[in-house]
Amino acid sequence: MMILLSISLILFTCAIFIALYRIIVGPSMPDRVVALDMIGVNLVSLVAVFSIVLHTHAYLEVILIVGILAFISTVGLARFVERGEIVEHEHDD
Amino acid sequence: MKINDVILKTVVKGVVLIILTLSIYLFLSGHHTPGGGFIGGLVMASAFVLLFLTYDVETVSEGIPISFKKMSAVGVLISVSSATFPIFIGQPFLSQSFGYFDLPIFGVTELATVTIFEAGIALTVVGVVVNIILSISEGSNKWKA
Amino acid sequence: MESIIIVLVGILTSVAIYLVLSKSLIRIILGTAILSHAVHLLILTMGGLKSGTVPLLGENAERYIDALPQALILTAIVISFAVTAFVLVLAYRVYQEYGTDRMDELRGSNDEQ
Amino acid sequence: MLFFYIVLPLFVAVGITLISSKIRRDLIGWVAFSVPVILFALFARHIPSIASSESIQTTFSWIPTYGIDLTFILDGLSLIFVLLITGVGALVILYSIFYLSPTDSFTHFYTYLLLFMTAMLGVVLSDSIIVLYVFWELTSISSFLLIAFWFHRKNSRNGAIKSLLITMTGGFAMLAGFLMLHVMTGSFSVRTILTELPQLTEHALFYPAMALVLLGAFTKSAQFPFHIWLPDAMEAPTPVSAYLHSATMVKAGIYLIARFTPGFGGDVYWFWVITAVGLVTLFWGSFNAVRQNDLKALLAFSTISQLGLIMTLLGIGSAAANGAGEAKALYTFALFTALFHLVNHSTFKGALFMVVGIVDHQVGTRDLRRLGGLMRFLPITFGLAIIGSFAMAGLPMFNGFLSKEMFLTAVLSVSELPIPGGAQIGWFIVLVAWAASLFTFVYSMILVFRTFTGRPIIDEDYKIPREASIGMLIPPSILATLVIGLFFFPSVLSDYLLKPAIDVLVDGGSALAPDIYAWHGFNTELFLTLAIVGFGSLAYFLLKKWRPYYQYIPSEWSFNTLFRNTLSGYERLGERVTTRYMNGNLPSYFLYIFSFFIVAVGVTWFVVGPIAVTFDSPSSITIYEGLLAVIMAAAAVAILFAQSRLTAILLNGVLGFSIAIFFVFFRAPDLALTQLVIEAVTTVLFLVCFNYLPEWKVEKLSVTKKVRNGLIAILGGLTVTIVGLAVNNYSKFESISSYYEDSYELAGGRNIVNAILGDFRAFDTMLEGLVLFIAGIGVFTLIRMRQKKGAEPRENQ
Amino acid sequence: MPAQFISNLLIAVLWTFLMDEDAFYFPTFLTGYIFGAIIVFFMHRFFGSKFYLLRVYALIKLIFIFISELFQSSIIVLKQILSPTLKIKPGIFTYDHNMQGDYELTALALLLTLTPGSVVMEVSPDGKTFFIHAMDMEVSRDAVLKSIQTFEKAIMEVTRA
Amino acid sequence: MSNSLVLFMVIPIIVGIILIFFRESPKLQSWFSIGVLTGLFGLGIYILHYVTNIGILRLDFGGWEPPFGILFVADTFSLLLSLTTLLVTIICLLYVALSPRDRMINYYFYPLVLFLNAGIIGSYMTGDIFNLFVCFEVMLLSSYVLITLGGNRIQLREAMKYVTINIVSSWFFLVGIAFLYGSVGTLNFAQIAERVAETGGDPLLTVISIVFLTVFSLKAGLLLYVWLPGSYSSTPTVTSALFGALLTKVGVYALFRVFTLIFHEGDVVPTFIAVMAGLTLIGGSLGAVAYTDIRKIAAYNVVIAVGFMLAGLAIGNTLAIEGTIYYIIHDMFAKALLFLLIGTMIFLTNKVHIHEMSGLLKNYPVLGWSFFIVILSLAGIPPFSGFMGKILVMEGALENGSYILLFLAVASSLAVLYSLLRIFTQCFWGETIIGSDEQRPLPAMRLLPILVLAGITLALGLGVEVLAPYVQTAATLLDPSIYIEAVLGGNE
Amino acid sequence: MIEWISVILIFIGSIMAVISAFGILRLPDVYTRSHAATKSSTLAVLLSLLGAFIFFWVDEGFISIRLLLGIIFVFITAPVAGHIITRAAYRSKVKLADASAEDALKPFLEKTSKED
Ligand code: NA
Ligand code: NA
Repeated sequence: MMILLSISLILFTCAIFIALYRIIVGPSMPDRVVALDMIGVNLVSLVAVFSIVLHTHAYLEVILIVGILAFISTVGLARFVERGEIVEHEHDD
Repeated sequence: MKINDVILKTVVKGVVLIILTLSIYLFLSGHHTPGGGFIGGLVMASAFVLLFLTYDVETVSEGIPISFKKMSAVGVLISVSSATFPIFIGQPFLSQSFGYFDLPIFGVTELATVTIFEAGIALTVVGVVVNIILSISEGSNKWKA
Repeated sequence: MESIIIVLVGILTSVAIYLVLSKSLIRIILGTAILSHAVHLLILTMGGLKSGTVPLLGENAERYIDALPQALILTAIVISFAVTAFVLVLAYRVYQEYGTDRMDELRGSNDEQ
Repeated sequence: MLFFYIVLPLFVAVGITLISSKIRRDLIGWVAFSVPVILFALFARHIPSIASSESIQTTFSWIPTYGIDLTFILDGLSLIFVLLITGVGALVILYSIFYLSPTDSFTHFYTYLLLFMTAMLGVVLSDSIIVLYVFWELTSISSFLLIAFWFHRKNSRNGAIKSLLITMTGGFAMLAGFLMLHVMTGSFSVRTILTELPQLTEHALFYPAMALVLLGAFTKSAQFPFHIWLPDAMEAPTPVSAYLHSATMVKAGIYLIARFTPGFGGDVYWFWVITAVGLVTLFWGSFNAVRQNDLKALLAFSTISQLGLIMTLLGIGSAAANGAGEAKALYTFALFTALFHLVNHSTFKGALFMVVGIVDHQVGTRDLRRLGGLMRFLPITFGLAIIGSFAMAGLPMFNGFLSKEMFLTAVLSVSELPIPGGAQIGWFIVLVAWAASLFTFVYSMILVFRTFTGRPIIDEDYKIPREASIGMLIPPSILATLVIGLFFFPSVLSDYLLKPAIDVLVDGGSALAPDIYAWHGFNTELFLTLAIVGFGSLAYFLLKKWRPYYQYIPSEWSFNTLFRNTLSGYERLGERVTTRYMNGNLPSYFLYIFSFFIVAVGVTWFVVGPIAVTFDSPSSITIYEGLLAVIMAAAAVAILFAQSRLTAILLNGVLGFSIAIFFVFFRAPDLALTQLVIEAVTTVLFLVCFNYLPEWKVEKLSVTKKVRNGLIAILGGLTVTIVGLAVNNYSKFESISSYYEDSYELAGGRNIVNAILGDFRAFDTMLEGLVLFIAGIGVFTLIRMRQKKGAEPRENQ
Repeated sequence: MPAQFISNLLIAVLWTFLMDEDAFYFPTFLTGYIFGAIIVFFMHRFFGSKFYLLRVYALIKLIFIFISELFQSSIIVLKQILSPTLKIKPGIFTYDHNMQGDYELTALALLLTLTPGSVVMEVSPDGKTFFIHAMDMEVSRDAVLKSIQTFEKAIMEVTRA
Repeated sequence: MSNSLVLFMVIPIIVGIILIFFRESPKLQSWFSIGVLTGLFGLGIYILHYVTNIGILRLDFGGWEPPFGILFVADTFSLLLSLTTLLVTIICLLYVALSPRDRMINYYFYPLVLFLNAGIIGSYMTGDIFNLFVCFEVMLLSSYVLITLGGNRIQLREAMKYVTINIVSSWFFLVGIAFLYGSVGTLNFAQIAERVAETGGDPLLTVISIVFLTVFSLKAGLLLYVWLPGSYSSTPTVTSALFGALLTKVGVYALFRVFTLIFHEGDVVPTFIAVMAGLTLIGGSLGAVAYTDIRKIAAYNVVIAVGFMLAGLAIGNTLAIEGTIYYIIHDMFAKALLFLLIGTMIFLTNKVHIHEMSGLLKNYPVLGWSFFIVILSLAGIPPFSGFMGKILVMEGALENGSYILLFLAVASSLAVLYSLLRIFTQCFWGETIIGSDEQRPLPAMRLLPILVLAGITLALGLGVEVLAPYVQTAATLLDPSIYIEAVLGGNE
Repeated sequence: MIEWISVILIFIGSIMAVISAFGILRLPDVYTRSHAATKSSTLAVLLSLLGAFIFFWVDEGFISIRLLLGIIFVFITAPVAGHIITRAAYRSKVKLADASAEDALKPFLEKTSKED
């Protein structure tokens, strides 16, 4: 069981690695953002699995937080790619 | 074509509620599980950040009419004052105390002065982070004009 | 594990120093951000990496990992965030005033007021 | 009591400054005049008791912790000086009241002058070397202020700076010397030091201390090659020149050497250095005086020369105190002569300065080329000039003759002295001294005859000069009277002042001191003098023939040029060096800092080594951890090659997230949480600011610079790694943190990290909140507080 | 609907107090809630709307549709990734939906995005039109158009009275 | 009693924050700040007296005994510096209060100065190395904001350099703390000292000490002073005065604390410091004549002073340490005076280069003579404050045989003298360019702080004896056992 | 036994994660890649979270609200992320893959940008 979990951990890490490749080569900015988003999602899994491995509840908050922040980062980055200005001051209309 | 953000905005409304709840949970439970004033404050601040990203500064300010600058100052004031308070009862500076109280509804509950201290920290964090983002976006506004 | 992390810290430090030696402000700021990543890892490593369980009492452990470095890093992280925020805004103000972010164009001369 | 004597001028000076606006200006002069008069009388009262070998002492404590007391002693040696200071001081102030023009500020002038008087009295009365030093510097400062009295003139300012720099340099050196003496003897008291010094000749600091003390004395007394400040100091008002730069301040160096003679005297280096420097100065001063066209410049060089003469005598006489044996009388004779000439010089030179001042004041020029025939218009002044210059030339009927004769005696005796080298070069000393006296004769004649005889150069704006007011004539007349009086009654001076002074310097000195006679029979000295007068007169009449040759002495070789070049060279060097490395370029600064770090750690490692460095680790590694490490390294390196800043920020985000995961792997949930949130917020901040920052361009760096930066970066990382590995292997001590594992009992929290943050180390946390808060304020003010466009770039408050 | 829910809650709280235990126990509250639900069910016509738990049921159904769509779409994507040669023709097409209000629109958009091979890229400023990117136009367009009706119905069951 | 130690830090913080809410009332801000600091100064005098006579005072925060908690340790050395800091700040604030109102007052100037003070005093008093880092950051952050306050573009540019360099130096600090914690496992100064002493000068610890040398040298401006001249010469007068007087001293203090208490064995580090001090003296002396901008000249004078102080540490015997303590105190006042004077000159003339000003003495005599006094004071001319320190350091050098340092110390005094005389003779002397009708008025009140400082520098010189017992007690920092005993030797 | 179910769920999740990562390597443009990211990898994470949830439930009887919340969160946000990224990509003029058949958005954007 532990072996299977370890393999899962490795696979998730590999997925991150591949996403990192996409971040590095791009070619477009949204490509990279997609990849970063993917890294975030995989990190969620990674932490979840690791919690099982360590048999601890200590990281359950971390899981949630990773998810939240990956989302926030993605929104921010997408905004930046789209508009440059990610926090607008006034209503558009 | 104007950007129609309806999907994002709708989802974020719900998401922010989750984040805010989580932040309060993290703040309160920090004494025994991961969390605490800093983390709670930061998570709460990140909820505001998400709001700013999704909506615009004016809308958010109208929705949450709080002076974040004052909030941060009050936060520091609370943490420093709670640290100073023990001096007046002859204890060393920053002495924290805790006890277990049997409260109705909540049952036996631990109450610690450190919570006040950490509340100050949390307020500071939220106030500062939000204030920074507000300042910058306000600056950009002036710069454009 | 410790040795690997220390080597990683070294690599991060090298990258950061190279960035800090650049002319462009953003590179320099990014360099400082990486410097702080590196040192946070270093502090953690100096306390020993896996010598116990998560420092939450009641985890039924014989030993808990050294919690002190964690507390220090937490403080350091927040401080470096504060500084980064400030320096970023400073950089943007400098760019606004001078129209350049290249430090070699921001030397200043001897006869300015 | 002495203390009050010393501070009296100071008090009056302060008083003058405070009430200057309320009283008439000439009243200030008279108030100032009263000070030296009173002091002279007070000091003079002590002449009898001092003559009977007593001394007067006052002590106040100042810094007892370090043994620095305000001890003042009036003995024979100081007495001569205090009388000169107050006596000449009184005459100069009287003279100046009439000399100064209505536009000059009396307040400033007399404040400085009285300040100087305090300083000078302090120098000659202090027993503590530190206190002596205090007053010593005060003389330099007041001299500085007086030279630049007309500070709107460029020459005045330059002269002031020059004199201050040179004398202060000497002062600092002297202080170092004094401190060496303190280290050697453990005492700050001159008396104690003097008694202990003769036993300490073997001490390593003996010669350094001697050299430094001499440096102080030579600079102050304008000895070659430090004499260059004195001619420039003539930019001061003439009374100042007469007082400071001729009669008193320049004699402080003489005083110092005389004072330390009992300590250092007898040492062969002390003997030769002083003698040689004195001789060179004597010659060089007189040699240069001849070529001067400005009367004050002539007097300046003449002063330099005369100071050299006194210095030579002090050198020759220096061995009188210690180990003199048979020759003690000869040494004592030289010392005695030095003191005698010191007094004589003050009288005739003081008179001459005042004469020149009168000429300048009444005619409007001091240029010899424009002067002549003043005898008719300024008869009294002419008479005074005759007296002064003949005394200076060493002609009989005037006190200068006596001391000059004795000087020649002393010089002639050098070859008989039991000092190493004395026999060999004694003759040379005589030669130099004689040549110098020859030049002295010539310039004395120039001074008086070029000014007062012959035909005046009369052009359109030439006004017939009138004799000066009586107030300006009285002071030089008094001095001239002394010049003559001392010739006829030298023993008064000798008995009451010189012999008590000699007693201070030499045990039983007064017994060995000579009686002063005008007539010694037909001896070598007389023949030398006759030769001086003969050849001198010849040289004077043939002046036009040989004086032009002076111009062939290249001026760029002079010490003046050296001084100027040193200063400008210093400024140029400073500018060149500083602007080169302080180039304002931040990357360069970082280069210095990291290079320093690498080199410093490297060198230390090399020096202290060996230190164990291995890759052993207490904990194991798993594949996914390793992979994550590789991911981080890859992301980090990729940042260097990122083509856009957004890519870089994304990669930085990867780093941040990965670190958070490492925090998870390494059992740090709180850290992971914090790191994640901070990373996201930081990324957002970067993005927010990016909108206002330019896209980053490829850094255009030469290959050399890239390699250099890369090398520094790699070495920096390597340094951290190696030390880190070494620390990792180092396990001498247990961490204190096991204490915190009782956090539930101690602080009521099961989260140890939180307990540390909220309780054990809550102070850090509190301040950290403050730091965050300040950063928030900072961002706010940075954005809000902008300068309005086109606002003037001035200091706004 | 909120009125029903609040009433239910009130009943649960009342129940908890009536039990008069020494502390707050969640099971007691739950019991009260269940009884409350039964009471509200019988009363729901007085509130003038559908019994609210029916909507909850619709919601759960919707979620299951979500999940199953997700599964299907994932498998299609994975297949395409793993197929030796990529034979896809991606593209963008429009769809005018029948949803009302932000919540419905959002729910539909999320569903569509999770549907096999389609992502909602843009919503027109008036909110009426979706611009959908399809992984493979030929396959997806029909599939999407077919399932979209189901989604709209499922959503309306939750939101509309 | 011991609780009062924290007041030096906490009261400025609390007052600072309260003043945030009174942004619109500068009068209240100024007099409130001055009043509070003055009160603290009074308290400080009392504590100084107590500590000097009875012994080191400590405050364990939260009651956690050392080495587990953070604590404040007040010995005479740290108290002397704290008190001087307070007094200088009070005078500088007085200068602001008596000057025409500046826009920056509305941008939290007073709170920031109070925070700056808190950071500095915290750095002096803390007994924990990580807390020292945090206190540094409080001080640095305040200084970052203060340095940009004014909105002048040159300020922003120089602030950029100042901030980034300090970020790097803070990084070095953390690296050092990591290494130190990794090797000795504690953060408490006294316990670190104890443990380091136990190893008897382990080579690794010596290497680690070099990291700290780098950090504190950066802060002190010892050799690594590249950040200093630009930033000190671009800020408004009072900020320059505060920085010139106070900031580098914290680095100097840290060097003294760390290298007398913790890493005092072996002669590698002292040699390093000696070489660095020597180079600093040379660099400062060269820089002081390289510019015609009077602010730059003043800034390089700061560098020279740093070199001098560290020369004292390098020499390291009782005489030199005592001398340096006198010198540090003197320099804080004298540098504040120098920068206030320079700022006033710029205010009056609107010029910064020496050749652009002339004859100021005629219209502003008090200013001119104050400048003259500060020259003498900084050059170490008695009876002004600089001389006692100079004499003792020189004697210390002689006793130790450090002749090169002795020479450089003396030579640098000449550089100080010359560089400042250039200002005096060129700007105050000479023909007065501006007629008395067009001159800017210089109200007497504005001169008050300047005169007070000038008076202090004279009083310090004449009144050495008053300070002597304190300085002698402070210099016992050469004997680390006193400190260690006070911290780890059981409860008070 | 049920623990095995959770572990297998996780394992499947991890495989899906790798495959979808492979997808963003292989697919031709950002729009198609975002399909891989928003769908497959969302499913992957849901599986692993579900696995963890089941594991803790079965193993310790611990019902983790936080994990449930996490599942819901990812479920809601993943499509939104896909939506805004593709929109941003299109608006920042990232080209569609050459094989693309149709672009209904292009005329719209062009038309309305003229109106602006
Ligand atoms: Na000028
Ligand atoms: Na000038």
